[in-house]
Order: sequence, then structure tokens, then C-alpha cells
Amino acid sequence: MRYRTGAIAKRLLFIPVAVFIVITLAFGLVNLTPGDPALVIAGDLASDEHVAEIRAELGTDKPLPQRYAAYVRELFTERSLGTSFFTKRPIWDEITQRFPDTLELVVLGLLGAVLYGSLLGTLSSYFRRRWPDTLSRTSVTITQSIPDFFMGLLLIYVIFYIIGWAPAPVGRIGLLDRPPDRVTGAVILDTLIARDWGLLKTAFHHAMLPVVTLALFYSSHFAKTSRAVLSRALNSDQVEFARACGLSELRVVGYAFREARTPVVTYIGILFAALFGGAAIVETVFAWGGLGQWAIDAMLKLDVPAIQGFILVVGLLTLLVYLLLDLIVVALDPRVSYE
Amino acid sequence: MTAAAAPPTASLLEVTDLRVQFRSRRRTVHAVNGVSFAIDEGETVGLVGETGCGKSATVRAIIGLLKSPGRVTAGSVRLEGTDLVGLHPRQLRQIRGASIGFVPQNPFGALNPVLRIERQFRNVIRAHGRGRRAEIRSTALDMLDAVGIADPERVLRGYAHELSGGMAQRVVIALAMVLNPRLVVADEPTTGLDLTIQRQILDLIRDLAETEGRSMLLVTHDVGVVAQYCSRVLVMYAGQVVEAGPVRRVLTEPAHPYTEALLAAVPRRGERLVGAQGTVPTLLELPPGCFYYDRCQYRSDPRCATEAPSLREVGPGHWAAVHYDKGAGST
Amino acid sequence: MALVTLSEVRKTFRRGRSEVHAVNGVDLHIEAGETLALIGESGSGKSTVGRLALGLIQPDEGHVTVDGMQLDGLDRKTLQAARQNMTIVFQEPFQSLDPLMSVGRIIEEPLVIHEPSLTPAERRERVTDTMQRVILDPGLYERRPRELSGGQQQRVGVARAIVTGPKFVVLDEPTSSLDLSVQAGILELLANLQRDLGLAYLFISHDIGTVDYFSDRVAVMYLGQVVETGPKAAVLDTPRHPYTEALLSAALPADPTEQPPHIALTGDIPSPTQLPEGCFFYSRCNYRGDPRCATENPPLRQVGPNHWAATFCDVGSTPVSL
Amino acid sequence: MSRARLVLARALPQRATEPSEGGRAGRALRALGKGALTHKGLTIGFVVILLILLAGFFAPLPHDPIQPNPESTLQSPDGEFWFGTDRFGFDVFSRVFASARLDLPIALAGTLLSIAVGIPLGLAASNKSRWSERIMRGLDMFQSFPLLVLAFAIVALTGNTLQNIIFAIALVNVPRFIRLVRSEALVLRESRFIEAATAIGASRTRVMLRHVMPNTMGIVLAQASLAAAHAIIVIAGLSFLGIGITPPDASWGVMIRVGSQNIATGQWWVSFFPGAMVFVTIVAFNMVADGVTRLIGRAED
Repeated sequence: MRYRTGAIAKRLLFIPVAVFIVITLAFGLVNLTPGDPALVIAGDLASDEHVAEIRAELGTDKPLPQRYAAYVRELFTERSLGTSFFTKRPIWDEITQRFPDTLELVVLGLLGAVLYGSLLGTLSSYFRRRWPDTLSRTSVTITQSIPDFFMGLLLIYVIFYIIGWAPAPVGRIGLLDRPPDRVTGAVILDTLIARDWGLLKTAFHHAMLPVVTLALFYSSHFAKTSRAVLSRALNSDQVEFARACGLSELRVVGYAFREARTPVVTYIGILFAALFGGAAIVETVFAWGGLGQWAIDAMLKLDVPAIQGFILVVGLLTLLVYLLLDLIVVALDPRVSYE
Repeated sequence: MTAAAAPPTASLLEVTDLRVQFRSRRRTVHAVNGVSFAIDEGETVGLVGETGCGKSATVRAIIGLLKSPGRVTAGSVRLEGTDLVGLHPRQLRQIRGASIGFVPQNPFGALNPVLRIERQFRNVIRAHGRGRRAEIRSTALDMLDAVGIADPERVLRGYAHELSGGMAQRVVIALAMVLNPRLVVADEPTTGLDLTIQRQILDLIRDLAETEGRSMLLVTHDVGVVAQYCSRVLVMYAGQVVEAGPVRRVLTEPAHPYTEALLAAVPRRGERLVGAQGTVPTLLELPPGCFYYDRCQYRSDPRCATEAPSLREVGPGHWAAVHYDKGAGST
Repeated sequence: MALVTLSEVRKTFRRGRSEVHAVNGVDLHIEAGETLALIGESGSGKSTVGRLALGLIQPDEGHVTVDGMQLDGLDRKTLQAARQNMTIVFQEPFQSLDPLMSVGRIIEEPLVIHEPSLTPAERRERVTDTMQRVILDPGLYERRPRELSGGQQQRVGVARAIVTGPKFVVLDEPTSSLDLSVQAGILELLANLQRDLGLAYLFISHDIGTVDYFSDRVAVMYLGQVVETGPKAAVLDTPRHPYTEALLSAALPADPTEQPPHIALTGDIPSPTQLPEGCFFYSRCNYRGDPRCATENPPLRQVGPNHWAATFCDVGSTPVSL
Repeated sequence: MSRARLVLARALPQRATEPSEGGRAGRALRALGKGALTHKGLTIGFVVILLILLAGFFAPLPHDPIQPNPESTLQSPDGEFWFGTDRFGFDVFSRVFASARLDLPIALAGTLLSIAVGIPLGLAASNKSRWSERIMRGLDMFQSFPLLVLAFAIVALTGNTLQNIIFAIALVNVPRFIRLVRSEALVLRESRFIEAATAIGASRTRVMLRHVMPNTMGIVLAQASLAAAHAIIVIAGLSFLGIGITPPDASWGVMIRVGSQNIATGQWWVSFFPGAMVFVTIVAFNMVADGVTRLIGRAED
């Protein structure tokens, strides 16, 4: 047990270093990449004065160390991520406003991916080399080979246009619906709080296709991992011994599941962090209006401070998720002690 | 062969003409090819043979745990008269653990790494009936005490990875015998353990079997283990029992040339070692005659090449699958 | 002077925060053409001694000399060149062969390294000769290791070891993963090679039977120390250290009429991360009685002609019951 | 007669064969060829990719892929426009095949670049020093980052030239090659045959180049195929968002983007055919990866 607290302390001590790395990365992305953002923003026909103006506004006319110092100073003293190059709004506000929407999408999408993927993986490993295995592996091959945005379009065509089960891909709720009072910022949660059941249904309806898209695309990770780990576990000596002791199949599969627990949880953590950016395309397809869509817009418009702020926030979020992940893995497995 | 399988009194375990195949799309491995033997109440039978001789497949067929794609294609396994082959999985589950205790080779692999030992006892006991937590706990403590664990309380609270190899195997034995099975099947229970520990574990298994009058099937590749711990021995080669009989007789006067070669390969001071000639058949296709024909130095009988010999009695309780009498003058 | 000498060799490995004291002051010597068997249980440090004897790992303290060359502190190039004279055969034959290389190329590699002046044809001839010498069909030249049986794989390992004509070979449990009938063939081969080529062997084993069959002298290791050493017959027939006595009694004779008394030991081997005080065997010893046992680590003392044991007590005297 | 030849053919490998003069590469190729015959998936995947690539460059296309015909916009598939046209009047069929000229070479170039960087770095990081542990920890973090978005940002900020897209793809894929090569090399370095190589006097370089590296190549090849599939997704994603390849250049992502505006109104063909092509390409790469994994005996089954 002492080893474990030591390991956790070590992780905590690592945080400042990691934060520093993330900040540097966000800074370096804009300032160290070859090419001059000002030139890209200004376009090919811009005059030198115009380019210089943009440079001054971005701060890229000053020497690198000075810029870096200013960036870090602003970050820590004013807790500011800067303001958008185009809307002039504080980037922090832009991000926090959209964060809950993306969170909702990511949580629901991941939930679907974990459930569907683990189901496929379990069927696959338990009925190894029989028809459920073939079926599940074919499904995985197909879903992992269709890019998420294309899958979204296919779903829109089939489910919305042909069958008509889903509403048009216009965002969280219909264009004419009045949004719920903003409490958490997450539409589904807010309609729940407002007890507006009709709107809740609409919100779920609108969330259906994007969630299914994410769930299908990312389920292959869980299907493959759980299949590999469960197959190994179901063939392991401990499972054989459990069977030899007369334990029920349900209990035996439970033994195997415990083996798969750690890698599945790890994947959930990794994808959770990655999806804040990874869901961006799906958000765009469904006009979801979350963090990802905003970031993509910023990239298209070359809103440099916004891109920088987005990278920083997502990086820090990743860091946080990884820390939690470490703690959970330690709690799940008595063998992990981190020497 | 049937003669060996039908002893006058009913035995605890009767295996009759057992055949196991591992069939995949590309090939079929004939792992066990007509094995028959019986184990009486209270006796310890050794099953000895080298890698790939089918001893592991035989054992797993007995406890109904053949790994896919292996399956029993013929024969029966009768435990106290009930045929385990083709038994409903639920009934088979009731027999495993309760009537047949299984001691596997690798104790660390056999224990669940993330469950406390106490929980594993509880799972085993509750799989065969009800039990209150406290009762199960005291049963487990008694059992751990019986397998010679000095601090059972602490072991019960802990996890598998905190145990030494010898301790882990003791815990496994305790789990396998906690429901007092009539038959214990031990599959190379000491392979991988140190010499001094091996002897302790074997003594322990023997003592636990003797005091309760249990029968035991001890699978091993070590002639020494058979010589010191078994009363009868079955020698397996290429998926068949080629010789069976009382240990003293088989190990001193082997009737089958394979047994003889196996014994000649045991290193002894001052004696010249004789390595085996030829190779084991692949078991993908069964040869027409005696499976040992290619390697045999006594082959002389014309039937050797064409007809597989069946077990015949060559002495009191001593059976061998040969066409000729080795003593009666050969090359 | 002996072909191989290890004097006061110590080696500690760091594993995370703890230190594993694998070898704790070992003296050994091996004469040209003889076989010294190193017996011990897992964790006794016998494999580490084998690797120290070849300079595959460097000792923390003490010296290793092979054929007049001191291996510790040697620069890498010279050490690499010296490997022409000394080599090793491993326990797991398959794992010790590069799965991508053909049998011929595996056996050839030492020649490529140590005798670069050979032409490919000459090399091939040497390889074929060596294959015949280890009774391996030269037709297997182009085969991959996985197409071979365990016994054949080990013959490839032996061929690779002897192709450059070494004087000293460490045999690290060369037959313990093989079947009995295959083991016999390998042991026979190794004995013949020793006779024909005058090889010196350090034969690492945990199997008393093969040691009895195969060796000239025996050294018994316990917790990183040699507790007893001497001529084979002396050590195996009249053990003088209580651990040797217990170890020998644990061996199971293949003859059912033979039933040696079993001297049971209590407890497990102490962890090599925390060496005990006094005699390392104190916690499991049936003879402890001398007051020094608990406080002093007994040095090797002579107990017979060329026969040494690290003990204060006399095995054979009545064991003190616990 | 035919039976005799069969028996002879079977007996051949038993005989002492002459030293093969084909050399290492030749033998590796032959092994791969032999593997391709026994592993259908590998062959099919490989042939499909090759066909798509060749069709992109050499197939006679019915219409000019980068010259729209304003008179026939949003036509559904028919005898003249096999896959229909989009709202600018581009022929979908011609563009679907022409896209392979850009998308596939970029994906392959990006993958090759990431291998070229990843293998040496991975090998270098395979010593067990504290230093390399820390680097890997940092790499872990970098890899856990939403790399896809990072790639988008980089291309957006540096401009959508071919080099920048290739660079972004390499950046996304390099960490997994470093990680893969390192972890493989770490396992290999502990293995007996590496110890054996040291024991016969092989130098460190020889051990690394002759024993460690060749034994990582199989799994690297499998991973490269997966990386190429991923690269196809990244390129399509970039172009779909309007960051990567831009019209009138043909790219599957661009075509899906154009069609996405019509899909909710039922003109499915504009997006569907390029999407299907992406799907086929990715499946082909995955088949190659599966085949290689099986070939080197690392598959789960």
C-alpha cells in the first residue's frame, strides 16, 4: 500500500512538468511551425503593411523568447487565454460555453462504444471461431473502415432522408425549438432540470445520429481489445482451474472479465481525452455547435489565439484524464504497485 | 484392450477406449487413440509419458475441459458408474471440484490474480452449495492448515502474487480438495517447483490422499515421481497406453520397448546413456501397424508393421501392447 | 593455473528500489577439459555465475579469469574477440535461436565474426563439418529453427557454440526443457565433444541425476554462495553441508526399490533482497547448534581431499530437532 | 507421371539445398510471396491497393476529372455519368479514380516518413535508462493528445501544401512507430537469442542491425499498413473540413464534402462513391495488416 501512495505522489509531482509541456506545445504549435500564419491569414495578394499589421496583432513580430514569456505571463497572471482574432471575445468564455455540449456528446458516444464494442468482443471471444465470432469481426471490420464523418452522412441519408426516424442534422434541437434555460450548459441536462419532457425527447432525437456515429466508429477499439484480452483470459490457466473447481460459466466469464477490466478502462480514458478533439468532424456534420466544431471553424478562419487556446485546454484535459486513469488502474489491480 | 478395461470389481474411475481429436480446417491431430484404464478406490496411479504423448489431453478429457478444437470422438469416462462424456454441462460442473479435484501444473496461473484467496474459496464452495461466510471461512482456514500453511489468516486475506511458488501450490491443492473429492487428478503438480519444494508438495498430496482414502491420477514426465509415489503406472506413447502395471514390476522389468528406452534414458552414474532413435509419429495420420514400429529395436513379428498390438497381460496385473515376448530372444 | 577462475565474485542487481544480491562471494576454478557442475535451486545465483564466468555481466567485486585473460574491466572489443574461446549453450533451445535465420546462418555467425578472412565456401564447409559433428543432418542447412524438433534445435545451439573451437563452454541447464529420451542424446553428444575437443564445461543444473552422470566435480550453491564443493563422488555420496544433504535427499530415484530417507527442510529460501545474518542456511537448518551459526557466515573449510564445505557443524551428527 | 512429379517436388526441400544466392532481400521477398499465396487476405488487399493506384494514374477516364461541365449538374448515375455528377457538374466516376493520384501517394509518403523516423528513434529509445523512460512518458502524453485535431491545426496554420499534409500525417503516426519498435526491441533484447548473439561475440551494432531490427520488421510492416489506413482517414478528414486538398483538385474527402450538402435532400451519389472508395481502400490496408500479422505468427488465433 505504501508503494501505491508513493506512486500516486510521483504522478502528482509530474503534473507541473506536464502542464509546462502542454503550454509549450500550444505555444510552439503556432510559433515554431514552419511558415508564417500572418502570411496565410493575409492571403497571397496582401500588401506588406497589412502582413506587418497582422503580425503585430498576433505578436509574431517580437523575438521568440519575449513572446513565450508574455504568453506564459498572461496565462498565469491574468488567467487569460487571449481573445479571438475575429470575434474579439475572450477565448475562455468561448470554450466554457461550448464545453458542456461536447461533453454530453462524448460521454454518450463513449458509453455506446463501450457497450457495443464490449458486447461484440465478448461474443467473439466466447464463441471463438463460431458464427457469432465471424459476425462480430465482420462488423468490426466494416465500422472501423468507414470514416466517422462519412458514416454520419450515410446515417443521415438512410435514417433521416429515407426512413425519416431522425430529425434533420441541424444541431442540438430543432431550429424552431426554444432552448432550455441555461443551467449547466448541456442541453439534455438542462431540459431535465427544466422538466421539459417534450424538449428532452427532441434533444435525444437530435443526439441519436451523432451518438450512434461515434459509438459505431469507436466501438472497434473496445471490440478488439476486449476480444484479445478475453480470449487470452478464457484460455488461461486460472479459468481452466476455475472450471475444474466446478464454478459456473457465468462466474468463469466474470473471472475473465476482471482481466479485461484494466485495458478497457484505459481505453475509455484515452478515447475520452482524444474525443474532445476527435469528435470535431462529427460535430461539424451534425452542426452540433460544440467545442470541436468551434475549433474547426477557428482553424478555417486561422483564428490563431483560438487554436492555441483550444490546444491548451484539450491538452490540460488530457493530462487530467490520464491522472485519473492512473489512479483508477491502481485501484483496480492489486498487482500494480509501480516500483 | 477391453480385457484391461473390465476388471472384475467396479472401479472408481473407468476410462474405456477414449479417443480425442483436435480437428481444425487444415488438419486433424489424433491426440488420444483408444486409452483404457481404471482406478480403484484409494490407489495412486501414475500416468507417465513425454511431450505430445497425449497425457494432458487424456486428463482434460476426463475432467471435461478439452480446449477447442479438441473433442472426445469415442469412448467413455465412468466415475462411480456415471459416464462423464456427453453429460449435461450443469451436471458435469457439479462433479468437477466436488467429486474430482484437479491440481494443475502452474499454481500462479491457476489462482485468480485480482481476487483475495478467501473469495476464491468462497466461490468454489458456493458453486456446490450454500454456505455462510463464517462457515466457509473456517473451512478454508482448516484446509489451509491441513496443507501446511503456517499463517492461514494472512494468506486468506492476501492475493496470489504475495505467495511463494510452494505456498501457491499449497493453496491450489487446498482449493482443489476443499470439497473432499473422491478422485484427485494432478497434472504435473511439481513441474517448475524447486527440488526441495517438489518433495514437500508430493508428500503433501500423498498424505492428503491417503488419510481420506482418495484415489489419485498423477500425471508426470518424471520417472522418479512415479517410482516413489505411485502404486500402478500407465505408460503413454503416441496417444496410447503401451504398458500398464504395478510400478515395481513395470520399472524393473519393462515389457514394452518404449518403456525400456524411457528407463534407459534416465541418467545414472557410471552407466552409458542411450538416446532414443527415430522420432515420435506426428499423429496427423495414424500409422497402420504398431505406433512404435519405426523406433523399435525388437520388431520381428510380421504383424508389427501391419497390425496395431493391443494390451495383453504379460504378468500378474501387468499389461503391454506388444505382439511378442521381449524376453523370448530378439535382436 | 586453472583455465577458468572466479575469485571472491559478487554481483547485485537493482530491481526498482530493492537490491537483489544474486552472487555473494563465489570462488570457483575449472581445469581444462573437466566438467564442473553447479547445482542449486532457483534463485541460488547459479545462472548469474555462468554469465559472470563468460563476462556477459561484470562482477561488482572480485575477478574472473579465463585462459589467462582477466575479463572484468576488459574493453568491449577485446572481450568480444575473446568470445571465440568461450561460449554458452542455453536452457531453451528454441528461444536461443534467431527465428528469422536459417540453421546454417546461425551456426555460421561466430565464424563471420571471428574469422572474417574465410571465404563463403570455406565457411560453409566448416558449418557442414560442425553439423555432422553434432549429428545434425546437413540437409537442414536452409531450415528455420521452428521447423526443427527440440533436440535438433539444441544441437544447433551446440554447433554454434563449438564452431569456432572454444576451450570453455557454459552449459546453462542445456537439457532441462527437453524430454528424457532427447536429453540422453544431448548429454551423450556433449560428453563426446568434451572427449574429442578437450572442452571445459561449467554445467549448470538442478537435476541431481544428470549431474551425477555428467560431471567431474560439483559445486552446490545456496543464496548466491557456494556452500559445498568437491569431487562428484565425495559431494554426492558423503555430503558435508546440511543443505547439500537435504537437496540430495529430495531427489527421487527412478528405481522403486530404492527409498532414500527424506530430510525435510522447513520454510522457503530467504529472499536475496535481504540477506540474513549469520549462516545463510540458518533459518532452515536441521543441525544448527553452534553459537556462531546465528551470527557468523561460515567460510568454506576443507572436509576431505579437495572437498570443502561452508559449515560450522558436522553433517552426520544427530540433527537438532526444531 | 504427375504423381511422380508431385512426390519429387515434395522431396526437394529435404535435400541439401545450394546456398541461396538471392541474398537476404530475395529470400524475404520469396517468403512474402509464399505467404501471399497461403494468406488470401494479404494478396487481395495488396492487389486492390495496387489496382486503385494504377487506375488513378493510367486508367482512361470518361470525363475530365478537374473540368466541370456546368450543363449537367447533380445528375443521378446513368449511362453517361456512371456515378452521376455533383452540383458543379464534375463527373463523380472520373474524380473518384483521379483522387487516388493524390490521396494514396500522400498516405504512403506520410507512412514511409513516419517509419523512417520511428524505427531509428524507437531502437535508440530501447535501452532501459531513466532518460528513455521519461522520453516515453512524454511521448505517451503527446500520443494521448487528440492528434487528429493537432494535425488539422498544423495544416491549417502552415498552409495546405502537399509537404505540410505529409508532415502532419507523419507527426500523427510517428509516436506509434517509436512506441512499437521500442517495446518490440525491449522484449527482443531480453530474449535468449540476443543474449546468445552477444555470447558469440557479436558487437552491439551487429546485434542491433542483424538480430533486433529484422525481428521487429514484421510487426512494423503490419503497423505500417494500419497507419496507411489511418492516413487515408486523416487526409479525407482534412479535405472534408476544407483544410486539406482543395477543389478543383480531386480528393475523396473533397468530394464527400461537396456531396454532404446534398445528402439530406437525397442526392446520395455525390458523397457515396468517394466514401465507398475510402472504405474499400481502408479495408484493403487492414487486410494487408491482418495478413502480415498472421504471416509472422502474431495473430491472436
